[in-house]
Amino acid sequence: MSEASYTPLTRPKMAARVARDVEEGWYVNLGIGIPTLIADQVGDREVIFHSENGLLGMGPAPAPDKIDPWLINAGKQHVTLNKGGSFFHHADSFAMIRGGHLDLCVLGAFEVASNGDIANWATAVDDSAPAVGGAMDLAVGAARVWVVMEHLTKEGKPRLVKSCSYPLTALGVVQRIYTNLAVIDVTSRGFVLRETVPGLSLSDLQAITGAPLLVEENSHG
Amino acid sequence: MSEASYTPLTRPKMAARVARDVEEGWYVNLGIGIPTLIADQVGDREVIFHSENGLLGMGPAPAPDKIDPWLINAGKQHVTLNKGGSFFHHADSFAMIRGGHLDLCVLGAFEVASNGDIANWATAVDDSAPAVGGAMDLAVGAARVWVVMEHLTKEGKPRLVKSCSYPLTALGVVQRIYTNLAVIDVTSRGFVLRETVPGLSLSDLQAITGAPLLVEENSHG
Amino acid sequence: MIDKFVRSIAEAIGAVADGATILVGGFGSVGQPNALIEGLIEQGAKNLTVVANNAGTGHTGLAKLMELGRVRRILCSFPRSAGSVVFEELYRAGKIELEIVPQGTLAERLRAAGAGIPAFFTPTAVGTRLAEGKEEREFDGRRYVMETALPGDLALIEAWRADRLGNLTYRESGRNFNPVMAMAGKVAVVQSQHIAEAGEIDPETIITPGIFVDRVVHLPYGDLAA
Amino acid sequence: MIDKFVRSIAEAIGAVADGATILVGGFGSVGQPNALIEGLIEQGAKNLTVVANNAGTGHTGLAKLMELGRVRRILCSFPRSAGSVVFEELYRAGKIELEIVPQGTLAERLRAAGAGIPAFFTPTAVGTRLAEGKEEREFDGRRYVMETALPGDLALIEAWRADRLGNLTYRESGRNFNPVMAMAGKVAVVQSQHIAEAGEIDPETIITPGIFVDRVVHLPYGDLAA
Repeated sequence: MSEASYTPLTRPKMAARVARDVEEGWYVNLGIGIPTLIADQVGDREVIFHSENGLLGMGPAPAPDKIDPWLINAGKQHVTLNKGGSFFHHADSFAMIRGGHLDLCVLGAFEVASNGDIANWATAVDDSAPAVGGAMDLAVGAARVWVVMEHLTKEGKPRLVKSCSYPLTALGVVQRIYTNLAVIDVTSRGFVLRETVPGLSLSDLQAITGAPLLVEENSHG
Repeated sequence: MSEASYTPLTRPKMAARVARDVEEGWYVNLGIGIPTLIADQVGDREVIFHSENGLLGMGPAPAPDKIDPWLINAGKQHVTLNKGGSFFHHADSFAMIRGGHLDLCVLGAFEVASNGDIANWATAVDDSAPAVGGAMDLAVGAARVWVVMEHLTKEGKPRLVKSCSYPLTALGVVQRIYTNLAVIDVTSRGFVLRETVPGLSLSDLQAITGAPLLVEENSHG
Repeated sequence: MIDKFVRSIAEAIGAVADGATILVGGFGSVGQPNALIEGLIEQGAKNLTVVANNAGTGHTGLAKLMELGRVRRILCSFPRSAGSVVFEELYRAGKIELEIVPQGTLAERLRAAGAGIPAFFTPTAVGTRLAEGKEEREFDGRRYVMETALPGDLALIEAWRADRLGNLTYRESGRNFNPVMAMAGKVAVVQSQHIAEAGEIDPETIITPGIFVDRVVHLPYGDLAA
Repeated sequence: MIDKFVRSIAEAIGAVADGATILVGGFGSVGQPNALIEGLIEQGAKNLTVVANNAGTGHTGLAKLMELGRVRRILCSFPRSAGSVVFEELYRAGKIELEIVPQGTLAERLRAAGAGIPAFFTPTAVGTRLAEGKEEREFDGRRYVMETALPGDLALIEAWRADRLGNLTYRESGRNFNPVMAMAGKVAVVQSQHIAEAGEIDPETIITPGIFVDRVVHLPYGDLAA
């Protein structure tokens, strides 16, 4: 049971792992942080990226000499628009989100509970002026909500928990979690382990996970 | 007390009388029937006409050889679009209406009560499938709701009444009534007569009006 | 590569279950997806609920669908108009249910369905018989009724121009209910007069972004204005 | 002839009462009506409520308005961001009230105000501390909170192009909150980069029809992209 026996995924590799499960034709919103990296990893599949500030068909960052100051994403980064993209206002943009038109939203999180609750906006109960942005709308609106995050906090505490300790973003919405160590589905029975990095045993993973990990019979563990 | 002593206004003259009170710069929706005639009577004043099927800046009917089949108004008549006009969808169109952005809506009516109630959509309580269209939205939404109608029904009954007998369109919304005989304001004290056609006395008008007509001291009777 | 174009009306309509709710764009004869309505007639689903501003005229299109006994219920703002003979006969005979919805409330209920809003309050119809049985409530001393979202299983849309991603523009008063119905339909299918390459429609001018659209059939039955 | 163009920022801002609610367009630095915010600073109204997605950065624009002690309360989705130093200091000192509103709820509350909808239900924020004290209700077994319309006395809008009738277009992600704020403001004033003759903007592509706009000032401070 040595930590050296397995290698946690890097952030780009985590993004690549999520990207593998993104299907052609999906409309996808990517949160700030690791989720943003997914866009570059979908390869030849045509995936339409949505940015809540009014873009569909968001493309990669422009070359430094091609920056268009009017074209930013929700993370305030300069982006491009792919052919067939469109612009719309905030109410229409969140109609897409809240109305269930996005096939997928990938969010970062501080914690996810085994009932699918997510906490990803306020870092503490007494945080006086946290910035929620579109996180709560995205979490309740998309057809699929996936979370990508480190398996543990910097202090070594589990982020997959029985019940969130941080202020909640939404109740029971997360369907899948990608960490640097594993892929876990959130089911009506709780966390179900789908895969781990090579060399990491279920018991080792369970030891650093704050809620039971189930394994289904036909799981690719 | 002879009917021959005054001349009721014709329908075009009624429309012209209403048009006199329409101010430049107003956004105006005109109902079907007499109200439609008002558009041609505003003269040089720039008035923006709204049609609830998604037009602002509606212009007059086209010449027969200039008909554009895609351009109709809410009465399904072929129209034109003035310079500076715009197209929008039904939800945006009724946002303009319900949101109070129209300065004026002129409607036809079966009856108007002295408390401002209007009945203009269903001709009888037992009318099984009346067509409401946008009448109820217009009646509650516009900043000013004026009614233009004949003073009497074809059967000679008053259309200005104490309480509507036809199914209501909206409660307490009408601010002014233009008939073929008079102009009447609807106030918190009831109907206030503003003017009549020449030769028509207050008592003659009162005799064919279903609710008391008040006259203010500085009224131009 | 995403390609929402299909080759036939039948393919556009796809499978429609009996009892489905169908949203039909158009106002008067403008912006009506006539070919798709014909496709729905061909497809055969019955016991339908239809949402449309008008209840059909003559004996074609919506009127034909009704005449064939396939429509159990219709929601519209303006059922009776010149030529709505089929509807009126069925209605008098008790063979079709009618829900009259004020036009603005109809548009807003459709948008609400598309925007994930289950219910909202409106001043429209307060105190009238169209508000009977509806929850009423005061805000700032004014009366409002609660109206609920009106989603559809299938939306039939007529567009002026479409690309393979399902981005749409409309023409003049042909826009009407089409954009909100495209939002409100679980599946939205489009007949488009013209087609464009992806990127050919200025992204500032797209009225219905492709996210709301599932299938598009190109039906160049003529630029009526040309 | 209607002419909504005015010659100065001061004329555009007009009279603003103390205690007014000001809607400020923009998302990040894009589509922000910076010159109009400066005009509001000059104008002098105080005790203001500001509705904006962000709470200002640095010491200019919104941040300057706040630093001058003119803002009693701010409603926004993302108060804390890189450079929101003025807001954070005022907030810590208890000198400004904050209402955090989820971004989609903010947009919808503004649209509702513009559309005559006093309240609506949304699934956003259910079960979170942003729903505390709000009415909750189930529709079809799902939980929703009621949110109310958010109207403004004055909306400050940045547009790309405007004509004398107040018809507007925006540029790319500069559209953001501007159209719904133009709807929601009792008075909507616009700073526009470019001007057009009436009829020059294709009527199919007007995003904010002039009915929502009161005054426009032409501020060709440069096409940032050129």
